[in-house]
Amino acid sequence: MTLAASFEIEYLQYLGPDGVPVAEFPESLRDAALLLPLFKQMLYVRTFDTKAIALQRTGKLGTYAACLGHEATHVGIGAAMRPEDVFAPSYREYGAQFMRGVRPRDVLMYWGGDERGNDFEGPKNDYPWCVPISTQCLMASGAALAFKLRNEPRVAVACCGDGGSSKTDFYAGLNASGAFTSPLVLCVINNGWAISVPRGAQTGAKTLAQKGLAGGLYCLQVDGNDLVAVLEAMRRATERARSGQGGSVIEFMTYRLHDHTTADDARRYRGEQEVKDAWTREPFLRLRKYLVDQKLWDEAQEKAWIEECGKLIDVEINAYLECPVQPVEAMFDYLYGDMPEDVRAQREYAISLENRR
Amino acid sequence: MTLAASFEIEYLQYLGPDGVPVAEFPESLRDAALLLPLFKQMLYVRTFDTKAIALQRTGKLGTYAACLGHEATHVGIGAAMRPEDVFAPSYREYGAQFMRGVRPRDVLMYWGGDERGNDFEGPKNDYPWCVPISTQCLMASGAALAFKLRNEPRVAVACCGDGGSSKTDFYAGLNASGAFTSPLVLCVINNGWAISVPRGAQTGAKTLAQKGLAGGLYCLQVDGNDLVAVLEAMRRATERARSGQGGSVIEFMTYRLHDHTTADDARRYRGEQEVKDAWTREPFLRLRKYLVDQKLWDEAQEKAWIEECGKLIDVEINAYLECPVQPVEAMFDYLYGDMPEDVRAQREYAISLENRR
Amino acid sequence: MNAQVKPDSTAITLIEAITQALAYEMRNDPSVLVLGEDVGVNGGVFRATAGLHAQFGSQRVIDTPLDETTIAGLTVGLASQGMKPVAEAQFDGFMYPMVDFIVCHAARMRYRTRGRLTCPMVLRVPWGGGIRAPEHHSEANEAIFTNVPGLRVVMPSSPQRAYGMLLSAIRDPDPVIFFEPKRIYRQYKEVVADDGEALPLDVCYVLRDGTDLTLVTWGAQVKETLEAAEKLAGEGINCEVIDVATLRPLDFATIAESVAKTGRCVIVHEAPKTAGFGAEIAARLAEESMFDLLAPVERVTGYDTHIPLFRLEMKYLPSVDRIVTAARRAMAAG
Amino acid sequence: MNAQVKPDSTAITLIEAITQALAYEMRNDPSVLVLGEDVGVNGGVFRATAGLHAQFGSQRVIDTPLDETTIAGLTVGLASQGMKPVAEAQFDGFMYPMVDFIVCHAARMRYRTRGRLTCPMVLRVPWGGGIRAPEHHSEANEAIFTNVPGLRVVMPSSPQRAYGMLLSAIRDPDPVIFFEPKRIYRQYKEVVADDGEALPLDVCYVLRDGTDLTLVTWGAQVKETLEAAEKLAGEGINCEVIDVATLRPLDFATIAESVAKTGRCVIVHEAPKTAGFGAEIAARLAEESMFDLLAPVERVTGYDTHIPLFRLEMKYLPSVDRIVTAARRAMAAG
Ligand SMILES: Cc1ncc(C[n+]2csc(CCOP(=O)(O)OP(=O)(O)O)c2C)c(N)n1
Ligand SMILES: Cc1ncc(C[n+]2csc(CCOP(=O)(O)OP(=O)(O)O)c2C)c(N)n1
Ligand SMILES: [Mg+2]
Ligand SMILES: [Mg+2]
Repeated sequence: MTLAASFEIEYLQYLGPDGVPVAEFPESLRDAALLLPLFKQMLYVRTFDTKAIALQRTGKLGTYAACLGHEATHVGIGAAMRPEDVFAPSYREYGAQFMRGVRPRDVLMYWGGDERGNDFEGPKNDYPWCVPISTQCLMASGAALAFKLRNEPRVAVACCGDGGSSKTDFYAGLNASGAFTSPLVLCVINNGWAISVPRGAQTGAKTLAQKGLAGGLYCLQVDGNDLVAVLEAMRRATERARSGQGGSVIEFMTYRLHDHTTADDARRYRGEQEVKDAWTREPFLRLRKYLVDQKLWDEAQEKAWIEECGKLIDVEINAYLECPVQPVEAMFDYLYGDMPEDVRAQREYAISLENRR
Repeated sequence: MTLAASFEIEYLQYLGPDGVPVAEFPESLRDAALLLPLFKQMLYVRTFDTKAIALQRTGKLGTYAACLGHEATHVGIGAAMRPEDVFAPSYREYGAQFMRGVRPRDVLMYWGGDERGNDFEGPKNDYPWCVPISTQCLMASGAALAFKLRNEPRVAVACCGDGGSSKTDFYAGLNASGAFTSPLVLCVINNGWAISVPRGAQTGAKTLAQKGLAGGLYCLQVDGNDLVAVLEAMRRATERARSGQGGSVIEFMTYRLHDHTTADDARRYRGEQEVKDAWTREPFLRLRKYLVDQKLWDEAQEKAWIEECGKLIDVEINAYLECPVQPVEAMFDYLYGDMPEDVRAQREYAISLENRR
Repeated sequence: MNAQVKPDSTAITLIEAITQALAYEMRNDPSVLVLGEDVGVNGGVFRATAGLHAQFGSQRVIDTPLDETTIAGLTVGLASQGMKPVAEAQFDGFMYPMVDFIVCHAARMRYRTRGRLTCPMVLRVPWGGGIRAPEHHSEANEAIFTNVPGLRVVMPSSPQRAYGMLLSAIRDPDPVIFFEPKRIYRQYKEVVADDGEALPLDVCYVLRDGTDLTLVTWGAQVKETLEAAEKLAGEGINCEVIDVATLRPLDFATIAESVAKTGRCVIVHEAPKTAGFGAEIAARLAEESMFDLLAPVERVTGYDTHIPLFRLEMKYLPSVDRIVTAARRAMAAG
Repeated sequence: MNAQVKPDSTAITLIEAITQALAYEMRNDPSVLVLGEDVGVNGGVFRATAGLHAQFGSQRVIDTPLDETTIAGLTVGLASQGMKPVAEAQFDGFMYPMVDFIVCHAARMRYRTRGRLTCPMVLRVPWGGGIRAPEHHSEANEAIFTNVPGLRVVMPSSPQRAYGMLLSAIRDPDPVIFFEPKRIYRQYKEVVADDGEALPLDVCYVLRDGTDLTLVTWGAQVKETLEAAEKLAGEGINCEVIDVATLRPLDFATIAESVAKTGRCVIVHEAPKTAGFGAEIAARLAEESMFDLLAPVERVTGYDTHIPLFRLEMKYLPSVDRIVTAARRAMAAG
């Protein structure tokens, strides 16, 4: 039998669900203290998530997409990026975004129905949240092409879900990266579900990582609940990208512990047992166990940090709640760089209606 | 190293460019006499192609997409299909279509600017020529889903080019086939060029066959100038499909010996040497050599057959040339099953303009 | 309109009427199937397909991979091979990737093959704003399809019309884009007999008779328009209210007849003004009813900008107040 | 219009003016790049990018993989990260897969981020019928984009306007859909100074002064419309001819001013009639010029069906004869 091609896709896991290493940690992560700030960040994100859900439940926020269970993947992605890189999120990777300077109040503004949430003060070139699934993957491929054309050592990182890996834009993004050898890292965050559709219904592919083969990209599958594996995968992919070796597709195996969004009721379509099982593999507890074993963390520290997180986030929540609604003209003012006459006239009219009240 | 997945993609070749077998023929093709009618069909197609180009050059046909060099792939695909299967061509697979009952006059009508070319008398459920690249692949995936849902042992076969394998619809088609385990065979006819863009610029993937891995399909790469390899690949793929094992992506390695279409001038973008080299690997000569060696073919037979082909095709050309233009109302009559009033009024108006002249 | 009320009928909402029509036609025609994202076990994010999966199984109620191109392409493939697929675009803002298949294949299958192959499909689209949803969940993008020959574009605005028009859409031999005004999915209930009676796909509905002014609208804006008519009646202005219901093909005769009587017309729609479908209606008036018009035509529409996120969206949508003002202006003119 | 004619200028065609503008702006702005299918070594299937690859290399003149979604998405990505991409859709009929990125991202980047990111891109589209081309090579689909806020939609119809408007399109801070009427790519030559002078993207051009009737058109139909005006002049009917040139934003003032003078208007376009952009112009007349109109507005357009394959296509396109007939009818009315 003559072979036209053959491929192997590696699976990375270092820290098992029980918090015990299953393989020697990668060299760059042998110092467990390096993990501590990221662990704390995971806790910060989880605190934020809980509070955001509560805000929605009390009518102070619109539909909100929780990130419960995804913290290791999100924080690991954020940690691996440099400020000058560009991040193209889908809509729930707050952990990555916070590390890049997006503020909780931005998240709340966005889900609170205010476009100013997308006007990040932090990462000026990062993309806004992206509702049309996986279009951010292709946009990021364009960004990566820009970096390549300008010879800039920057990386474009995009996230999408298991559902998103079915989207044609995902394919277009990775294929273009392969065609141009551009610095793109596509992170497929496989949390098992796309709203009510299980991973198995999306594709016949055994892994989502292998979708990268369609464009000749570097492919990896990792335990997305294992921060160490996430960091190592991202290190490999970003280094490849930055050094001109081209793009990657990484599949992060995790689980969506919450409903799809606050508008969803997952009990309609998935069993309780599956969720219970997933809780035994979630990213936070295993890392805590490991850090406690390493004497880097204890209950007192945790209590203090949770309290501090609460305070930090409450400041953000207040900033959000106190922010007045944009004036009516805001719906015209950011449409064009040079406002056409017709739009200007409608703007005046809309303002005149306001004054009438 | 833990593996998430590994893949091997087979390459099929039986009859080398010099007409000498390079591997034992597959069992079903050991009787060389079986190849004879297909060889004759290849010659018929080539005769048609030459005449069609001549028609275009003399102003009797619009833009025409030649199939020179693709005959083994096209005829092999047609031979592997059953009448009840559905074929979704791109725009140059005449060899496959003739075997399914499409007539040369249909081809000429279509490229001659007349929609009636798509109204095949032969294969009633086959798709018409498809100009928007690779959309036929996804449409065929829908057809395959229909067969699957109705439990019919039918196969949907679609063709696209190397360029077409970059198209998002191609990915959508194969992914859906994988998701539904539907009876789809996607034939990627890699002729090295997409108009002026070489295969290497389309993707970073080493093979186009491997794109099927993105949907978990069965993948094969074959020498598309070797009729035996084409037949074997199609046998495997259609049998899998018909028996409920799902879809395939087959990459046929061939070469576009002509310009992209008669509207193109390939000298602008590709070297003569490459074309010369390709002529040494083309499908017709090698099979002739083999059949002559097998004492199944000789010059006299060839001369007679070419003459007969010429006559058969001239009948078709005349039928095309003599077919009067459709009346003006034809542009309204096939738009809706139930013609809306507005359209009917415009139809009457258009007819009235005719009568005025 | 004239659905016969059977004794066992109970009042249902617009979205329930959709479900009822789907179930009816699936029971009666085995080639009808439903496909889309989350339409299966979950019953659709708006519950339009609730219960269908349990009733008809996964061969007839199909969750697709998450890709609108895929949904559109599979639908055309299914429709051209003997099925009658009813596809769902989860929200208006996600249907753009479907444009290629709709324009290039659905709308042309019959034309291109001289009737050899056809494409009897329905694309259901929860449409429009005003439900405080995230981005791309609130768009009024019907104009994209109204210039495309070979399509029918419809938008019911009552439970009865939703039921009857969905039945005809499924039975129609050609592709139908079926917009559902999601803001009024659950606005009110109406008795809708489950009798399989279809309603025509080429008529406008006169919802209120009047003599002074014609208000023309469709979709969720029927609500505000009727309210405006009520308010104007209080001022002695008698409005005729027309629900266009089917945009393509347009039943202009009904509108022209009304304007011949009233001499004044205000068109109300949610989509941005410029080149919205209201332009076509105004254009027809300028062509065919010019000598009937006593006052300039008015359009009360969404502004020529994107519908804002929800904090501002109600300021974007045409309000009763804006309709009333335009109507008064039309009455004052000429 | 007022491009200064330099002594070294030679007369060039519309397509050559496109190439000249691209080369000018690429020389002067290193962030400008060109991408699409076959735009590189091959110089584009219409030769619009001929010579650019040799001049500027593969980093600035980029052959993309064969996928319009890819082209649109990469273009938005490039534009939002500091480049000024000029993308080509090879033919009008292949731009539908680009709709999603154009509507959801290009047209919203600035709006969505409150100006933090922008999308200064141009999409060049060889547009329209009449060149005896295969299917999907002859479509007039501008209406799809004219209802989309955040876009500019332009269509030059002379070499000078092509040059000046393409320069402004590239320099514009927002996305511009740049339709090129391919039927008149090589219709005639005009002296076009290569001086980098841009033309505004918000004005209509009066191509011929007249007092009796206003003919409004754009794209390749400018040819037939001017011919019709000539013919009508022979009958003593003095037509003003307006090339809309920029559809969005529409310079309605110029049209209104003309109609205020003539009292009669015939709109001519290639696209199907129903909900074509002509409807918007007629609607504006019905709203703002009603009391100026002496006769009903007329639209002479493509029929409400797909443009046929080339044996019949000239019967589809508006002819001089059809324009003249409509003009005579407008003169007779009222
Ligand atoms: C183009 C498009 N289609 C549909 C939707 C509606 N939608 C929002 S999220 C979602 C599921 C996404 O699943 P996945 O990609 O797995 O990401 P997850 O939410 O699980 O993180 C769907 C269908 C959308 N936002 N965009
Ligand atoms: C959507 C779309 N984009 C562009 C084109 C123009 N076009 C026609 S054929 C072609 C190249 C196709 O190359 P390939 O897929 O390799 O097939 P081949 O012609 O080589 O058989 C292009 C770009 C088209 N027909 N459809
Ligand atoms: Mg998911
Ligand atoms: Mg090719």
